[in-house]
Amino acid sequence: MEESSVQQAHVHAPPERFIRKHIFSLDHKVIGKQYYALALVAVFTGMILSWLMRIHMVWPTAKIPLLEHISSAGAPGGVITPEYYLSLLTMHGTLMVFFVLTNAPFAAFGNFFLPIQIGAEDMAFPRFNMMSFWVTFAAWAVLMLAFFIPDGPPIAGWTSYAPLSAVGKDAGPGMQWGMSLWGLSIALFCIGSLLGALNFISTTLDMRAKGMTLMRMPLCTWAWFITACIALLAFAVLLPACILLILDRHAGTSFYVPGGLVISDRLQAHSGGSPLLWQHLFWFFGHPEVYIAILPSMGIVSHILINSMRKPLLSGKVVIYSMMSIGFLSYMVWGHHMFLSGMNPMSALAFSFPTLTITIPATVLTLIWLGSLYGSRLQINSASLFALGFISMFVAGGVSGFFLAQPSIDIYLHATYFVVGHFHMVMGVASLFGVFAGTYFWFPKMSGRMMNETLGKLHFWITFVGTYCIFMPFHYLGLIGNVRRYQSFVDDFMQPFLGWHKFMTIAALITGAAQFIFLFNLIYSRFKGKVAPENPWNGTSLEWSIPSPPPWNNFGGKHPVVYHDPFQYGVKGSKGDFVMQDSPEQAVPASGD
Amino acid sequence: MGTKRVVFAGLAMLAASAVAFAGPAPAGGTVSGKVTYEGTPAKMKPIDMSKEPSCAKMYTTPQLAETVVTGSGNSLENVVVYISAGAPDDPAPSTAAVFTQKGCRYIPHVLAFQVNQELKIQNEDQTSHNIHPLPKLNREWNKSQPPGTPAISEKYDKAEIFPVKCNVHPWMHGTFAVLKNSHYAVTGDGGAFTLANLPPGKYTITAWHESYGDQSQEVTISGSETKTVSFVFKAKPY
Amino acid sequence: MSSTIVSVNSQANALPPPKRAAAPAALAYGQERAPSSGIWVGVFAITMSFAAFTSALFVREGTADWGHLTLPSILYFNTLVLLVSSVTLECARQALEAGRLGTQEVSHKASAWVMVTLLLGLGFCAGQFHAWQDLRAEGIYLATNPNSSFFYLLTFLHALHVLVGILVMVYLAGRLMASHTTFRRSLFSNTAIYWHFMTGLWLYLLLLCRMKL
Amino acid sequence: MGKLLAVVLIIIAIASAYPIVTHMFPLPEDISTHGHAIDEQLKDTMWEAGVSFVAAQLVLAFFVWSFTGRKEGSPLRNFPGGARVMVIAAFLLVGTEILALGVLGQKAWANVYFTSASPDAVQIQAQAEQFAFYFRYPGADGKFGGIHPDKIDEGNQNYFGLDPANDVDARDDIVSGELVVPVNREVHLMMHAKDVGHSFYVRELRIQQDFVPGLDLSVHFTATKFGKYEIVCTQLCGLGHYNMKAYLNVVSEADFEKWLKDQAAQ
Repeated sequence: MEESSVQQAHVHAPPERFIRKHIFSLDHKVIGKQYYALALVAVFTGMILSWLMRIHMVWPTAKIPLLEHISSAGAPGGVITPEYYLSLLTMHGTLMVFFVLTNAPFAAFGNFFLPIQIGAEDMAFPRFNMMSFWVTFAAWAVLMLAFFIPDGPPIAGWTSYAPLSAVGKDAGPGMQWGMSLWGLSIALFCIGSLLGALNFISTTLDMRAKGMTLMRMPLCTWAWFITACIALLAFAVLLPACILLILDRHAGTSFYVPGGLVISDRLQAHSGGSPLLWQHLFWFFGHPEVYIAILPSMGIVSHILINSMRKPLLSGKVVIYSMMSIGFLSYMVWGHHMFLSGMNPMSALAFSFPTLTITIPATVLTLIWLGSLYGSRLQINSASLFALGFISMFVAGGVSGFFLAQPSIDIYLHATYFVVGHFHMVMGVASLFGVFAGTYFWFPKMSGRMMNETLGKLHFWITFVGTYCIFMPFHYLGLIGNVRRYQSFVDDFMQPFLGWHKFMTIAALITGAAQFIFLFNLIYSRFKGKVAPENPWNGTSLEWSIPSPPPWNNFGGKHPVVYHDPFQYGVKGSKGDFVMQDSPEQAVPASGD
Repeated sequence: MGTKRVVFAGLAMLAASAVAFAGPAPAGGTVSGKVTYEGTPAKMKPIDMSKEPSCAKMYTTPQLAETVVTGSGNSLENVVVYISAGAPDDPAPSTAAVFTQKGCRYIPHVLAFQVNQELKIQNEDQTSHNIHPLPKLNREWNKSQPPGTPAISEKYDKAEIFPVKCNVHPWMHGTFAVLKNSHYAVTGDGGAFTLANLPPGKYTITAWHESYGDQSQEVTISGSETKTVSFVFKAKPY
Repeated sequence: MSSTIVSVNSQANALPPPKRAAAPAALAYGQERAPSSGIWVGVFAITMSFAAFTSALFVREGTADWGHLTLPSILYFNTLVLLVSSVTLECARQALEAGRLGTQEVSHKASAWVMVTLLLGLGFCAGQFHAWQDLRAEGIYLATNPNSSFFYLLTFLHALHVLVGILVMVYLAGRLMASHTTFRRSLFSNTAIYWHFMTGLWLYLLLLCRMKL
Repeated sequence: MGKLLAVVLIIIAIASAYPIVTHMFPLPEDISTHGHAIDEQLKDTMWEAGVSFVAAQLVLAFFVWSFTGRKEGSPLRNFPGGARVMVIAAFLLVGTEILALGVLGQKAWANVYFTSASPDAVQIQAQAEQFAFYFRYPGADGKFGGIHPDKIDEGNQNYFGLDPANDVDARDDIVSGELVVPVNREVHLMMHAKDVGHSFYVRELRIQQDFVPGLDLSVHFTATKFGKYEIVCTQLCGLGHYNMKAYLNVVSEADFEKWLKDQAAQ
C-alpha cells in the first residue's frame, strides 16, 4: 500500500498547460534546455563584453555607438571610461564563470542526460530541480540589473576582493548598488547550484535502473556526479562568504574590513576585519570551481571520443579515478591564488606541492585519450573535431599551470597576462569545446533534428585556430610583465608590443563572429534540420535507446535493464560494430582482426 | 536624450536671462574689504607628480599645494566671502561656472557658484581624470573624464561648501562653494573682495577658508553706501 | 591483437550477479531510497556552510577588537526545549512503528506527537527571539562587535533552518491527519533526520558560542 | 578532414613554440640579487612545459593523421601496454618533473621570503592608496612618525596622516612619490595600505608583493643597476588601477645622501 501511494506521488501525468510544460516544468529535459538557453544568453553577453574591452584596450578613444545609451556615465559620447572598463571586466568574468562554465557543461547537459543515461524517469527531486533553475535565473536577472541602475555594474572584478568590495560607494562608481546586486546574485546562484548538486548526487546514487552498476555508468555521468560532489562543497562555502560580504556592506559589521581605512578622504567606520578571510573563503570555492567547469567537459569528451573512435578508452576505470583524484586534490590547492597575499611563506610551499601533483591525474587523462586514439577507427565530425580540439586546448592551457604552481615563478608572473591566458585556455575555452562537442553530439537527441555538419566544421576551424591566436599571445605578453586588468597601457615598455594587442583584438572579433555561425546553426537546425533517427551516432548508452526527442517520461514507462558497460564498441553486434547497454546480447569480438 | 537635455538647458538660460535683465538693476550699497592672516602659516609642500609624467613634464618649477595661499601684506587667498544671512535667494545666473583640470591642477582651486547654476567641468590634460565632489547635503557623484570627452555638466540644488577631489591623482583637491545668492567673492592675490549692489538691510558676511575655518560679521547697509569689512585668520605652522 | 579488446569488454559482458541486479530492481526509479540519500546530502551541505562560518570565526578571533559576549541565559532553556522536541518526534516514530500504519488512531496519535514537536520548535524560535531581545536591551546589536555579529548571524541562520523544519512538519501533520492512506514513511524519516540534525547543530553552535564568543 | 586537423595541430605547435625559441618576448633585465634564481627556474620550467606541449600536440596530430577514415573492417588495436603504461608514464614523467621543479623552486622562493632584511638595510615605508604609491624615509632621527588615519590630508600633501604638531618623530620624515634607493645596498620596504588591497610590482626587481589593509607586510631587496624603473600596482584596486604607478630610482650612495638632504630642506 505504501508502494501504491509512492506511485501516486511520483508518476506524474504528462503536463498539458504551456506554463507547466515549458516554463515551470518539472521535466529534467526541459530544465536542461532552460539551463542551456540561459548559458547561451550569458555566453553571448559575456563575449560582447570582451569585445568591448578588447576594442577599448587597443583603440582607447574609439567611440562605440549605442553604448552611451546603455550608460551615459560609463561611456560619455561612446568612449569607455576606466571604471566602465572594469565594470565590463567584472561582468564578463562573473557571467562566464558562473552562468556559462558552471551552467552549460554541468547543469544543462547534466540535467538532460544524467537521468536518461542511468535509466531514470526523472531527477530524484523534480521540484528542487525546477527551483534550482529558477533561482539561478533570478541570480542572472539580478546581476543583469546592475547594467541598468544609475550606479552601474561593480568594478571589483569577479573575485571581488575585500575591502574594495565591502566598503560601499566610497570605493568608486558601481560599488554602491552594483556591488550589492553582485553579492545577492552570487548568493542566489549558490543556492541554485546547491539544490542542483543535491539532485544530481541522490539521482545518481538511488535512481539507477536495474543492472546499472556504478561502474557501468557512462563516463560523462561519472563526471557530472563527481562535479556535483565538488559543487556541493564549493558553493556551500561561497554562500557564507557572500552572506558575510552583504552584512559588511549593509549591516555595518566588520568581517572583512579592518580599521583605520581612509577611502575617498573618508575614514571608514569598520574595525578589525580580515581581508584575507574573504580570499580564503573565496578561493576555497574558487579553485574547485575551475574543476566544476572542466570535469564535465572531460566526461563529455571521453564519451564522444569512445563513440567516434569506435573503440573503448584504454581504461574507463582509470579515467574515473583520475577525475576523482582531481576533484579531491582541488580542495588542497586554493592557496596558490594567494602566494603573494602575505600568507606564511611556508604555507605557500605547502599549497604548491598539491598544485603540482594535480598535474599527474591530468596527465594520466591526457595520455589515456591520446593512447586510445592509437589503433582506432576515428570518425571525423563536428562533435569529434571539438573533442579532439579539447585535448589540444587542455594540454596548451594545462602546461602553463606548471609555471603558476610554483611560488617563485609566481612572484614574477602573478597577475600578468600569463595567468589570464592560462585560465582562459584551460578553464574557459577547453570546457567550452566540451560544450560545443556535446551540443553537436546530443543536439539530435535534444531537439529531434540533426545539426548542419558543414556549418559545424566551419565553426570548429575558425574557433580552434582563432582561440590559439587570441590566447597564446596572452602567455607571451605575460612573460614580459604585461599586467592584467589595465584598461590601457600607459607604460613605455609596452609600446613595442601594442601590435600584438591589436592582433589579439582582431582575432577575438573574428573568433567571436564565428560563434554566430554556431548560433545560426542551432536555430536553423532546430526548425529546418533533417529529422534525427533514434541513434544517429550508433552509440551504446541509454540515451540512444529511446526516440529523439525522448518522450516526457523518457522510457515510455518501461524500466530499462542494463546488461553492459557503455564501452561495447568494435565488437560484432546485431546492429553493427557496437552493442547497446540495454541489449541482452553478448558482445563477440569483431572478426577480421 | 543628450540633445534633449541641452535644449532644456538652453530654454532655462533664456528664461533666466529674461528675468535677470527685466528692469534696471537696483543701485545698492557695497561691502568691500581684505582678508589677512596673522602668525606663521604652514609652508606649502611641493607636489610630487612623478606618477603622472604627462603632467609632471608641463612644469619647470615644483608646484606647491594650495591649501593655504598667501599674498603680499599677509593677504590670504582662496577665501570665500559671502552673505550667509539677510539677503534673499537669487535665481541662478544663465552663465555656467567653469572648472578646469589642467596640468593635474584644479583651476580655480576654489570655485564659488550659485544653487542650480550650471557647473561645467572640462579636462584639458592628456590623461584621464576623475571628478569626485564630496558633498554632505547634495547628491554625491563620481565620474571619470577621459581626455577628449565632452565637458561634464552638473547642478547642485542645496547651498553647501565641500571639497572636490580626483581619485586618480591624490594631490588634486579643490573646493566647490555652492551659495544661495549672487553676492559673493573669492579672494585672489591681495586678499581683497567686493560684494556689490546690496539693497538696504542687515547682513551677515561670512568668510570661509579651507583650513582656517570661517568667521562672520554683521553689516547694516542703508542706501548706496560702501562699508569696509576685514577678516583676520589665525595661521598655524602645522 | 583483438585479445586486448576482448579483455577490455569481457569483465563487463557477463550479466551482473543476481543479488547485484536485484538490489537496483527494488529501488528502480528510487521511489523509496532517493529522498533518504537526498537528506544526507543536504545535511552535509548545511554542515559545510556552518563549518565555513566556524573557520571565519576562528580567523576573526585573532584580531584586536575581539571581545567577550555573555550569552543570554535563556539559551540554555531553549536548548532544553529543542532536545525535548527531538524526543517527542521519536515518540511520533514509536507510534507509527507500533501500530499498523494507515489505521485512523495510529496516524492521529503520531500526528499529535508531531504537532507537539513543532510547537516545541516554535517555542525554541520564540526563545531565540527573546535572547536577541535581551541582547538588544543591553545595547548589543549585530554590528556592535565581532562577537555579537557572529552570535546574531549563527543563531539567526540556525533558527531559519529550524523554521523550515517546522514548515515541513506542518505538512507532515496535515498528511497524517488528512489521508492516512497516502502517507509516505520516507517523508517522516527524512524530517526526523533533519530535525535531529538541527538539534545537534544547535548543541554545536551553543558550545562554539560558549567557548569562543 | 582528419589529415587537415593533423597539419593544423603541427602548425600550431610550431607557431606557438617559435616566439619562445627566438626570444621574441625577452624578460626585462634583472637588476636584483635574487632574480637570477627565479629566471633560471622560469627557464627550466619553460623547457619542461614547452617540450610536453609540443610533444602532446605532435602525438595527437600523428594519431589523428594515421587513424582517421579507416574503413569498417580495418583492425582495431590497443596501445601496447594499455592503460598501465600510460599511468606509469604519467607518474614517472610528471612525478619527477614536479619533484625537480618543486625542490628547485623552493630555493628561489626561499631567497626572497625565508631570509629577513639585515639590520643595516635602508628602512623605507611604502604606502599604497587609490591610486598612487608614496614612500616615507625616517629622516635624520631614523624614526618614523606615527600614522593617524584621521590626520590624512591629501590636499595638503599629508598622505600618511602624520601629526608634526604633536609628534616630533614625524617632523623630519621625508615623503616622496618616487622610491629612491642606493645601489647595491639592501632595502627593507615596509608595506602599508591606506584604503584597499594593492600590490607592489617591479618587473626588473623580480619583486611582487600585495599590500593587505590591516596587515603590515614587508619585502627586502638589493638593486644592482642604476636607472629608473616602473613600480606598478597589480591588485585590482578601483577605477584608477591601470594608472597606479610610481618610479624606482636606483642611484649611487652619494646621490642618495644628497637627495635625502634636498628633500629634508623642502
